[in-house]
Amino acid sequence: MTSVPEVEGTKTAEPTRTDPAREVGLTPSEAERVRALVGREPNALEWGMFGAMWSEHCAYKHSKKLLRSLPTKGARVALGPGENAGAVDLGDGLLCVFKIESHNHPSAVEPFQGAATGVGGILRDVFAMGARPVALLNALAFGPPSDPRTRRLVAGVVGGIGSYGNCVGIPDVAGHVSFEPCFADNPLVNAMCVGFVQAGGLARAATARPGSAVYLVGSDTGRDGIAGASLLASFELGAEDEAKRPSVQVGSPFLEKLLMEATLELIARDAVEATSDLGAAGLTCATSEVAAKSGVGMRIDVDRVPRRAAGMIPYEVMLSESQERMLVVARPGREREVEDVFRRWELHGTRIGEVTPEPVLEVRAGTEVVASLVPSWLADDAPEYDVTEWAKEPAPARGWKVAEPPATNKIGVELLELLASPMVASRRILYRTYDQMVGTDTVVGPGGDAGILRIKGRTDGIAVAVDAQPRVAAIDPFVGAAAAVAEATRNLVCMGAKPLAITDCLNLGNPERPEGAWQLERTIAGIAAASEALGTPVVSGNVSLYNATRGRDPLGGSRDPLGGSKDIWPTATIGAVGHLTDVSRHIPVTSGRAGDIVLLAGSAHVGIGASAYGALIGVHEGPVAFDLALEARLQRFVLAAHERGLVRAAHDRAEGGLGVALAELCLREGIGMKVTLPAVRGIDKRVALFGEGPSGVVLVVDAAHAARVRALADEHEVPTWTLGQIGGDLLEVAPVLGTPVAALRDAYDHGLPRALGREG
Amino acid sequence: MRFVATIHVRPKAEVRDPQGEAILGALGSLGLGVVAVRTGKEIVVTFEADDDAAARTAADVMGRELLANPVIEDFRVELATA
Amino acid sequence: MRFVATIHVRPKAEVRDPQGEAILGALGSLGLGVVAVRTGKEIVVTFEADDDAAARTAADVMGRELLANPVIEDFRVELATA
Amino acid sequence: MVRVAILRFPGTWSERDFEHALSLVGADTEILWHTEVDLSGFDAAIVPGGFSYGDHVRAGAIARLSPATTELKRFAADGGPVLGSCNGFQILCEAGLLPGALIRNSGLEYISDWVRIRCEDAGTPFTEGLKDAVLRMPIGHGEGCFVADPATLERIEKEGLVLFRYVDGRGIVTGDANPNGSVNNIAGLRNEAGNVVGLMPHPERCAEPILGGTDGLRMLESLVRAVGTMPALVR
Ligand SMILES: Nc1ncnc2c1ncn2[C@@H]1O[C@H](COP(=O)(O)OP(=O)(O)O)[C@@H](O)[C@H]1O
Ligand SMILES: [Mg+2]
Repeated sequence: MTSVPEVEGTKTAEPTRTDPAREVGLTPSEAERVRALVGREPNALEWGMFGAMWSEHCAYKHSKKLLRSLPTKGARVALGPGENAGAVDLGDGLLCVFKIESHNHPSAVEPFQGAATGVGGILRDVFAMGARPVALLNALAFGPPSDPRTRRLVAGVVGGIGSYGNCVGIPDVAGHVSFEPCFADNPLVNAMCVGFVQAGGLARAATARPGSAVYLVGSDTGRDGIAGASLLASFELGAEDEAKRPSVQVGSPFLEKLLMEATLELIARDAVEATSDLGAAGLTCATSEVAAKSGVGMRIDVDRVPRRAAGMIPYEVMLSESQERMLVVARPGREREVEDVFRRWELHGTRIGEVTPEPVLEVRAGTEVVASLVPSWLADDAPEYDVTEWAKEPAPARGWKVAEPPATNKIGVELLELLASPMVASRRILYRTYDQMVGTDTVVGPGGDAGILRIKGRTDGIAVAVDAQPRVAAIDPFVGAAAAVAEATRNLVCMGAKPLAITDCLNLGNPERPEGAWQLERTIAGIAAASEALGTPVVSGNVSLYNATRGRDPLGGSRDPLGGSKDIWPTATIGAVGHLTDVSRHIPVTSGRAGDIVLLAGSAHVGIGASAYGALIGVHEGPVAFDLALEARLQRFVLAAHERGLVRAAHDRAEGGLGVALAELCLREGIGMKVTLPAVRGIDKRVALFGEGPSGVVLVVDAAHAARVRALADEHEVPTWTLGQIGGDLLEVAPVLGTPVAALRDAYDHGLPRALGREG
Repeated sequence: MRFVATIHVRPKAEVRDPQGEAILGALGSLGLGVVAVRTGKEIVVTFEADDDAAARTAADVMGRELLANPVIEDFRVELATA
Repeated sequence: MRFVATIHVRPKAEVRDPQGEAILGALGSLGLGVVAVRTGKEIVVTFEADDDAAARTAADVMGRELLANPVIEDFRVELATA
Repeated sequence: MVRVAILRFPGTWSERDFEHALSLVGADTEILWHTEVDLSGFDAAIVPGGFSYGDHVRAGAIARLSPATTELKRFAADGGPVLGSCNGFQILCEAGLLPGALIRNSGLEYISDWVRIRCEDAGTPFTEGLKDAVLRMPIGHGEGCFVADPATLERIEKEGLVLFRYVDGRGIVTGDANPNGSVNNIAGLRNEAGNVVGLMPHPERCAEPILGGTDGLRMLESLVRAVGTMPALVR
């Protein structure tokens, strides 16, 4: 599928002689560090390679130090952070490989392609390890849905995700969407991929040996995205967006599918000794990382790289971020076989060089050496900044309140408003455009608390979920991040799955500012605390910094000092993977049966300060708090109850509080219930109904089991409240409301299409 | 007056065109000596405008605001009276 | 000789054009007096042929065999030397 | 044992799903790469779903030019049972094995959902005993809107080539039951001889209770039964 280069395209200028280091994005002290390592003045290409590899996106300069504090070990962890993706052991030799990745800035510039190529990138991370992708998830955040820009972004991002995943044929099984003013200019697009591989078939980047042939396979290399992701994701979006626009990359999911099949076949045949995808910083990153991790060198000839444009210089070839490419190191003597597999899958694979014993990455253009650097300088020696040195908690006046709750509204009307609000309403119009069933492993798709996948030929299965809590994190990044970990894992528990491990995507503002540094530190601390408490180590992740609006209030007013601030709310997106020993025995997505008992387990201490209801009535304030020990006991209790077959249905209390959780239970099968609110001293009935707080699970149990369930909760030191009974066609919360399930349905189903202006 | 604008939308020269790549491969199998393929869209819009100048302005607005994605595409307008 | 054929593919008049309908709706909201929209594709093929006649035949084959589906589409070839 | 060939074009993605589903009815399957398709010795051929050649040009258009399609036409002309689902249906239409064409969904979006279809004819190897049955099946497509020129449509209807129509829960053809704007709610067709069948829904995605339904299994069971009783000449 190669073409004679037809276009010239826009030439990307190499850095000039005046100040090459600055032009590639390095600070003066970083430039000094480069010169000290290299021991001479690097040439323009070498500066470019350092600029890309030492960018925030590739080098994690501001986060690496803190990330070391995350718990990454556990009995079930097969592979922690450091490779393309992490893995947990499901037993009997099967590993589950997963990772999350952000594509925020590319999606802000070009929503469809930005989101599509984000999916492409995370798929490659998983299949580069030899794992066959079985599921995709995504977490998105946008501005207010009434804003025409948001509508364009939603259409583009969702369209791009769907077009890519559908074409490659990987089902989307779960996700998360936030709508908050702070994301209006800077949407979040986080994509997660989950795959399976037999333990013996795991491929690594760290296993290249001297003498082996190095192949580049997949798309031809073009001028698209020269140092695009590496630089674009490493600074704030600003006036220079326009200038950066030529760097938009267009994905080809069709080519990705062929590349995936070919890569998996090569790894299954054991014909390759190392693989890596080409993502940010393209060939520079793939060659230097494989060489550095393997402790070897590499000699490559850029003249052998198939091009899509005429007249490309080595700088462009080494830094192009053209999509759908992989670096493959063949086992000695297997080169013919590797080439045959490429050919059979109708792919263009070219031998571009070989692995060398001395640790030098030598880039040639024909016979001329155009760059010669030690791989670890590029891959490992970027500076690490300790953001805690300048981190500063902002002044505490971060809450705001516009009005007291308007007491005139009927609570029933408020419940419908909340159900129809973009924060709560059904996301079906979005996920309906993603294939959910291809692969025939989807037992529960989007719409449940978590997605569930069976594993053909085995009785066990996995549950997957992805969550974020930006509104809580805006008040307290530690609690927000911990709450996201808790929510993602609690969602697994609500399907009867035992949480095994998590992957995290940190979406934050500028770490060079004191508040941004503080948010980064607190966010990572929150993830660390929660993953420790809940026994779910971090096996992979991604950091996206410099997410900020252009410094104006997206709503045009000054009412909301948080939404109007420059940085986005600090948002940790957490992807969680759990295990079901018998996938057919998951907790089903059902309303329960007439006569079943409805219980609340965990905590009834809720507030509206950081809730969806609060957002509706103009309140956003602290304090927020979290009892992680209670959360851990709650999760263990629900799993214990399920193990004993005592749980008919379960649903976690999330956005919209208990009222929405109960309504959503009714909506599953269109059955009503009659309940009362838990009596907690000092909590008003509106707060009890709509307030939010961690550690709440609504359980539906057979009346005959209710006493045993409560006893089991007592054993686990988990408080429970008996709320009432399933039955009828009203959601009756005595004495405050009685709403027909049909009315709940209308609000919940049509809320989002109406908010996005797609329905009248 | 009634006008017909044909608005031709093409990916910018430096932007990759996966559809063109796929067609190139397919036409290759027909053995027709094909060396390069680029694909585009054309949108034929029939509309009312006061005069030629107004029609051209309107067609440009359509291209810019809706039909072409300025980040990755260029467009060109062909205008005729209906 | 090297030729460039632009092959224009349009849905037949009696076939629905959902994309055109959607654009009509969207352009309506721009208030530009739009009354009808049809969408088509254009494929620009660079290829080698011995002479003009051979080039025209080749371009017709491309249109007929791949680029247009005669059940729902018509096509038209514009030919030029490169 | 019934031997079923499953064709794989570049970009096909339901081939392994069909392989698994057919194993549940005891069929022996082989996945064949499109340049290496020889259907002699097979009892039936499946053209699965996916995005062959990325759906570029039109869904199924480039696959039509593959050697596999030539062999498929030969097999079909000899009376061999052929089932095309989703992209497979699109390929069969592009190849002229079934009439009409499939264009972009009227809502322009890809749709992944469950639909109901009513079977109108039991005279194909894939629908024995299913006449008037209402089947619940998943769909997953962006270009499933069936169209045909008026003369062709009239012929399709008159000759009873409509095999499946989108219907509501009561088995009635309604606008709301039609997910993609297909003319006359057409979800699937057969050819005149009845051995070639195409449909947009995915029978292989509903062949086990754990996936939410088993109506697809009924079509695959029909195939196994039908092949067992087919004249030896065809087999
Ligand atoms: N927030 C995080 N938590 C844990 N691990 C992380 C985090 N961010 C990145 N990592 C790990 O660091 C490594 C490099 O990440 P990244 O550069 O995003 O991978 P890639 O180059 O494959 O895109 C990966 O192993 C990733 O899992
Ligand atoms: Mg990677």
